[in-house]
Amino acid sequence: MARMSMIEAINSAMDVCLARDPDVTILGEDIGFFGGVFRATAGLQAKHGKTRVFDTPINEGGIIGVAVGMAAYGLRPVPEIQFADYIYPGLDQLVSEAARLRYRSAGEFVMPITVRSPFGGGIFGGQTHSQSPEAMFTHVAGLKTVIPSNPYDAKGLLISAIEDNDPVIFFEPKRIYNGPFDGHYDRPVQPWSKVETPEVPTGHYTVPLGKAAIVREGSDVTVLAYGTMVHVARATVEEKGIDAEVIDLRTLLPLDIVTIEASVKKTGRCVIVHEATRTSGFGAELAALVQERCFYHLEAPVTRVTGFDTPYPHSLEWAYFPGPIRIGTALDQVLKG
Amino acid sequence: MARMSMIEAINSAMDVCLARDPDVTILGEDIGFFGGVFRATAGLQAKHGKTRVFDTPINEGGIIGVAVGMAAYGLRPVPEIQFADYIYPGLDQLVSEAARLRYRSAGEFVMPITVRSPFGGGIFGGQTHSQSPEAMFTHVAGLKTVIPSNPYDAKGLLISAIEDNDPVIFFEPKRIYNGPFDGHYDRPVQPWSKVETPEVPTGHYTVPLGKAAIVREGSDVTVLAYGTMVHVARATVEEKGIDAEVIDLRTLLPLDIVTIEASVKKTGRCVIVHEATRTSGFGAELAALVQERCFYHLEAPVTRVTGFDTPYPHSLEWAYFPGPIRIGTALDQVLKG
Amino acid sequence: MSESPRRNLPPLTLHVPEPQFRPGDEADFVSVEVLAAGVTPRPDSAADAGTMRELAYGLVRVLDDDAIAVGPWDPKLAPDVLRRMLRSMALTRAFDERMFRAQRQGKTSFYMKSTGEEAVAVAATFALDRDDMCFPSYRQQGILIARDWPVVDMMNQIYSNRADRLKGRQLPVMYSTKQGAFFSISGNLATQYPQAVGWAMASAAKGDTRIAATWCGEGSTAEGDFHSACMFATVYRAPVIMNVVNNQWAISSFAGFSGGEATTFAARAVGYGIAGLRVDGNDPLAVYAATAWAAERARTNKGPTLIEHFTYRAEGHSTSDDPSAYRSADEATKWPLGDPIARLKTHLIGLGEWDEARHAAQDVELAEMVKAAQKEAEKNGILGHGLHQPFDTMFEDVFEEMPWHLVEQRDQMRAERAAAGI
Amino acid sequence: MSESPRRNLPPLTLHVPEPQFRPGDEADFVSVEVLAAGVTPRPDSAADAGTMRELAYGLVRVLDDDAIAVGPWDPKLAPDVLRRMLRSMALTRAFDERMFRAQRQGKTSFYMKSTGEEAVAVAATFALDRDDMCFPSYRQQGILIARDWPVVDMMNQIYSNRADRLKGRQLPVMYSTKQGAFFSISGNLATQYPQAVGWAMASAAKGDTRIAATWCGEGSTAEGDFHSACMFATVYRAPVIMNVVNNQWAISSFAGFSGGEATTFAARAVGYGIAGLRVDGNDPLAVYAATAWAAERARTNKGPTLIEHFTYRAEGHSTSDDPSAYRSADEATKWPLGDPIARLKTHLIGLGEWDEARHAAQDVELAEMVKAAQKEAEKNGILGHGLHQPFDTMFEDVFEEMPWHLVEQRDQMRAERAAAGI
Ligand SMILES: Cc1ncc(C[n+]2csc(CCOP(=O)(O)OP(=O)(O)O)c2C)c(N)n1
Ligand SMILES: Cc1ncc(C[n+]2csc(CCOP(=O)(O)OP(=O)(O)O)c2C)c(N)n1
Ligand SMILES: [Mg+2]
Ligand SMILES: [Mg+2]
Repeated sequence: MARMSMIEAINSAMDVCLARDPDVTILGEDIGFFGGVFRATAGLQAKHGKTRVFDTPINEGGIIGVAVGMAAYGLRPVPEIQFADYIYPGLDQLVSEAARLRYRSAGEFVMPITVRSPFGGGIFGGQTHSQSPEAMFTHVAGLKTVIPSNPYDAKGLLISAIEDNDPVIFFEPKRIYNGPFDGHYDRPVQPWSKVETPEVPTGHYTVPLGKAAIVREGSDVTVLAYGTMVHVARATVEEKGIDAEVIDLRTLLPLDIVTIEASVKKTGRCVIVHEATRTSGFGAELAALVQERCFYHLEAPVTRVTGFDTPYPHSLEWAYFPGPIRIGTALDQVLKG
Repeated sequence: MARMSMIEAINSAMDVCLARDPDVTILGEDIGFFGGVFRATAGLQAKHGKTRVFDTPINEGGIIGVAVGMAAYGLRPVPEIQFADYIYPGLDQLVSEAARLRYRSAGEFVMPITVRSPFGGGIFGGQTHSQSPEAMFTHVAGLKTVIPSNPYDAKGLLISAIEDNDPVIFFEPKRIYNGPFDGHYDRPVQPWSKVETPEVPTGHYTVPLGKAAIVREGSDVTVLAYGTMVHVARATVEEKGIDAEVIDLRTLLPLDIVTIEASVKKTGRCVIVHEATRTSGFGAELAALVQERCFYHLEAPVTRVTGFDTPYPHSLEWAYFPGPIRIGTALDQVLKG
Repeated sequence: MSESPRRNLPPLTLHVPEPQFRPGDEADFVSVEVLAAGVTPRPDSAADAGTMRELAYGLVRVLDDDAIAVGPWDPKLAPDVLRRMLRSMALTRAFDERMFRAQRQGKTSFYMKSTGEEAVAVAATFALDRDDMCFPSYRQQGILIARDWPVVDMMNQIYSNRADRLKGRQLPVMYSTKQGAFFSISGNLATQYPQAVGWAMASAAKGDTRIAATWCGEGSTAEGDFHSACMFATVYRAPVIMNVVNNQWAISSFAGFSGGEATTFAARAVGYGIAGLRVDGNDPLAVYAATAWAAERARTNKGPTLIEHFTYRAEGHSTSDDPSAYRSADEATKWPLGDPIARLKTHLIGLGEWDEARHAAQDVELAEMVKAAQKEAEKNGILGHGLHQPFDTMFEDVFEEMPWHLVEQRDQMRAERAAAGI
Repeated sequence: MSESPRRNLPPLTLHVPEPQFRPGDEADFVSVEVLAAGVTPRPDSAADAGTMRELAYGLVRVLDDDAIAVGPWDPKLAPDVLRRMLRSMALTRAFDERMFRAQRQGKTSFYMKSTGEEAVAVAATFALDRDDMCFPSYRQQGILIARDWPVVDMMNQIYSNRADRLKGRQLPVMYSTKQGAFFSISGNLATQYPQAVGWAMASAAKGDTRIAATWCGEGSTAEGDFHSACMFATVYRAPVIMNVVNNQWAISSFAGFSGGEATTFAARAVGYGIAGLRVDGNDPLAVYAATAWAAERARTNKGPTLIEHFTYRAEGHSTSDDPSAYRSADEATKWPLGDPIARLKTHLIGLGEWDEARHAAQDVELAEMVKAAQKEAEKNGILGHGLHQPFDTMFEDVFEEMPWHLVEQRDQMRAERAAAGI
């Protein structure tokens, strides 16, 4: 057991998988000798060798494309896309190939690929180091989408993802790599080592895909969030003294509908929070599902607090970010409704 | 005025735009001499010349990428992507470039690009000639998404799209290129010339973007649909004798929320129909919006009838397709609710 | 920067390629430079790619105009091997004929012939080992046939019937068989290229001895995936053979739209420092020899080879296509490199190892065999006539385990069908 | 196929490139073959690309080891032009120094220097016309400086302040100015490449005389967009200059990961039948001459040119990078092609057109000028300190007209901020 930052936990997950399974192979831009621009793969090449952990050409389509071929051979590739903003050139290989091959081949070619990629804003990264494109992936049949919110989950979910026999996109909320974030950008940041979170086992363990976590029980309203927004939402309800149940989805697809449904049926109210732009974001699917399944329990419309429908603006980042004020306003409104 | 098929109407729209504006330029795979695999550009190269209507290399990223450069120069490019299934390699140039350049350059570089692409199923096209990826595009800030359902609208909307100063993705429901389709795949198909639809002016006219059409008034339930599904939905309610209001969205983004809201507030019930896979499809956004804005008028959950969350299956196409049985069942349920 | 006023230059012009012949034109390929058989040198397969750039501008040919094998690339195959190769090519053609007709008869939705290009798949497969992994495009049915894959199984796929191993999910001709070392064909062009490279990288990383081979059309080389494949192949010296089937046409677009006016497709290899060969794709011995050379190179850790097969698409792109709308009707017959089956047949006859009668008899035998297979396959159903896979199969294999939302959707479908009495 | 059992071959191995030097190593570039100045021939700019493939393996150099201009590529520029070029390069370096420091002082989020590569942008810009359209990457700030674009304006962008023409929307250094014929820089590598080709195609289609030029790093040539650009450029003979800035590193990855072990980057041109030049990127005269040659080619409808600029990234990738973690600390000083500013300075001194005192005075003057500009820019605010664009601007320019959902979101933001009293 150790106190790990999220980046250390992610590193440890890959280390464990590399050690346990000779087919696990890590590849991506700058991930080898250097250990990744966020240090997620630091030390792995030195420990596991250059043919298992290696740098690639700057070609996201190629990274996913060769991973598909490697998976067809029998490897279990873990490609990194340096920023989620750069995943689009690799989308075709992910959407049209990796996600479909089990179906296309009626089970003969399986694709145990885990694509890792840092996503989300809050780091003054401008338009192309801040995006949250997760909704697009949840629309793709055959792909799982996983987003952790703390070191323990990050490691356990990443090991599950790597061990899963289907392609998983694993988005890492880079804003909280080194410490959680309550949404108050003007306050000093706490590193993970200083906050109360479960210690991270140094060895192998898993957190199952498809299971949400209730991070705070409550009875007046259900808040659905994932990644960074779990912390912002939780801090907001606590600061406002709202008796909210905060659910960390952890896996977007397959979604833990049982936990969501039970909670909303209990509270009668639901607020969804994500950083991604609003229209056709994953909040839309959540809102659609909740009203489909909890219609007769709802006391107020399911409400979304999201990034605005604009590109990510560099200097106005904190006005764009769905922070405590915006979440708080939505909660007040839903509780009134 | 003439009776035109949808493909003829689309052809005519481009012809009109080429003639009126010397900056309009058509490019795409097989669209020049041959006139396109669906004949949408037939005759245009011969009439307007090879530098305004030309074939391209088979590279969808390049097609959109050079269109962005052409737009930066001052042209008004109308690229064709041969099938919507093949648009993914061009997504980065569309999402990260075309859709963002007005914002990035604070209005200096504008992108009057209209990407045309046949989409949807019902033609035994298998996995890669049947997809409906429209939801992904509606998630992209800066992009408009347009889908016509009949020859008159197709021409008028396409002219509007080409004349619009922002990038538009124009998905053409290929199933109804040559005639409408009521969902009964086992009945003979009527060509457009044989059905009662508005005649198509041979010259210039527009159908505005962002305005839905109420194709059938009714008071018991609102049905939201677009493309092929407008016809299937309408036929279904008529066969079942349901007093449904059927709305053809025509533009998905920007959405005509006024028409939708008014209708649902009137009927108190809403069914959404699309061919695309369900999870995170555009139906999710519609459901989220409708319950957000009409919550206190709703008598039943907003219900979605969609393609299943699987790749498009070749031989089981008609079980997959959201046809009359599936739409009818949903309507019955919502009317009971 | 130059501050001179805009110099008095002619206006720029946009060059838009135009093929030599259009419908109504009489095709005449005098402008196609055809190097003589035997003149293109054969370097050692271990040589450095940088020392053999000229090969990208040559043309590896073994069979001369009289179908006699000449020059350094002659693979000197035993007559028995040649006869098997001939048979596989002829079977491929017979199969194509039959399935094309089946589509026309409404028994399936789609078909694609490989007529005129049989050598590119068949002869290459003969030069590979049975377990070397193939990542083909949709026009290399010859690989399966050369590997003696049952044609009934292929037909079941084409009919999407209840015996289709792919459960009717794929468009006809999009075969897949792990056992046949034949990767699932994609509808998205060129996606198989980086996949083949990735497979080869994996094989290398594991210290295996199997190599990968992939095929795409000259039109598909324009896709970004082609570049990805070349990049990864050169960087990691992947043991892979990248075949470019330059059959002059990509649906209605001639090779000029994929860069064919400016240089050869084999020259792409030069750009990446990869070994590149340009081969007479209608010469089965040349295809065999080039593939064997590239395979040797790959197996000895000398890295990838790109092979341009210079050939001609003798028929329409697919059953959905009508080539008479965009090209001269007599191009196929005027094609200067002849027909691969005819050339190998003549060669074998020249060797005294074959004759017209045996050839005619074989054609009849193969036609009968295909017909019998078709009958067999049709017992399992044809497309759209009920004998498809059970409806529930639609929801299988999306994931290893079916998640709740697919279970719900399946159950909903069952209930709705039951309620509707269908 | 061969039915022999797997032959007794050695196991395959995966080659993973490794740079020559790592932290702690003493760099020594003896293995970098540096052709002498003046030896690489200069073909007529109208010559066919196929006749000059060897240029991709040469090295266009004008300044010899004593900084004397020699050989056929000497552009014979007037001393005044050389001095202006020198000044632009020195200003670029002074600007970089100052802005790097501003980032370190917390005045902005990010900065990227071009130290050691100033010639690649500046000298090329001098060889273009003022209205030729540039599609740069993030490391060609020298283009704007060579075009005398106000550095205050560039700084306003870097500070995302209220005078930033881009309304604070873009990451620092992602400049854009239509008036400066400088396209909006993208964070997504290589996207500008096909865009430049498209612009050039449009110019050609319109019978214009303006050409396009684009730049990307050697690492970025791996992207699919690079291939798209080359494909469209060769097919339509687009009047475009495609510059590959081979500065040896792509963040922590050496050029071997973009194919640099197997061949040159100029060789990519050969693959497409495009004219390709390999140029000493630290020789401003060579960069000028190559660009002028390519521009002439483009303007006379001879099509595209790809130029590899062989140079070295003397500093970190960006302010977020620490190169001491992955490369030898003394690579930059050991780089065999020297420093472009020093070389041009020595050349001018050799011509008797410059001296050390004037150079020192110019350095002081430029530093002062940059400092003054910085002061001016900071009056408009620095990042994160309040003097940003009005919040409402966030919703502008998504579309030409603001649709209802953005109006609603803007109004909601206004109301929420008002209610919160901020
Ligand atoms: C990504 C993608 N874009 C477009 C298509 C449509 N398409 C199918 S085949 C084809 C032509 C391919 O030509 P070529 O690569 O030369 O292969 P050939 O058919 O000649 O064997 C096109 C454009 C596709 N299948 N995938
Ligand atoms: C599509 C994409 N992938 C990855 C990145 C991350 N990234 C930014 S710069 C860079 C290295 C680029 O190296 P090179 O092209 O050689 O240019 P240089 O920095 O040396 O000028 C990388 C990988 C990106 N910006 N865009
Ligand atoms: Mg072809
Ligand atoms: Mg570089």
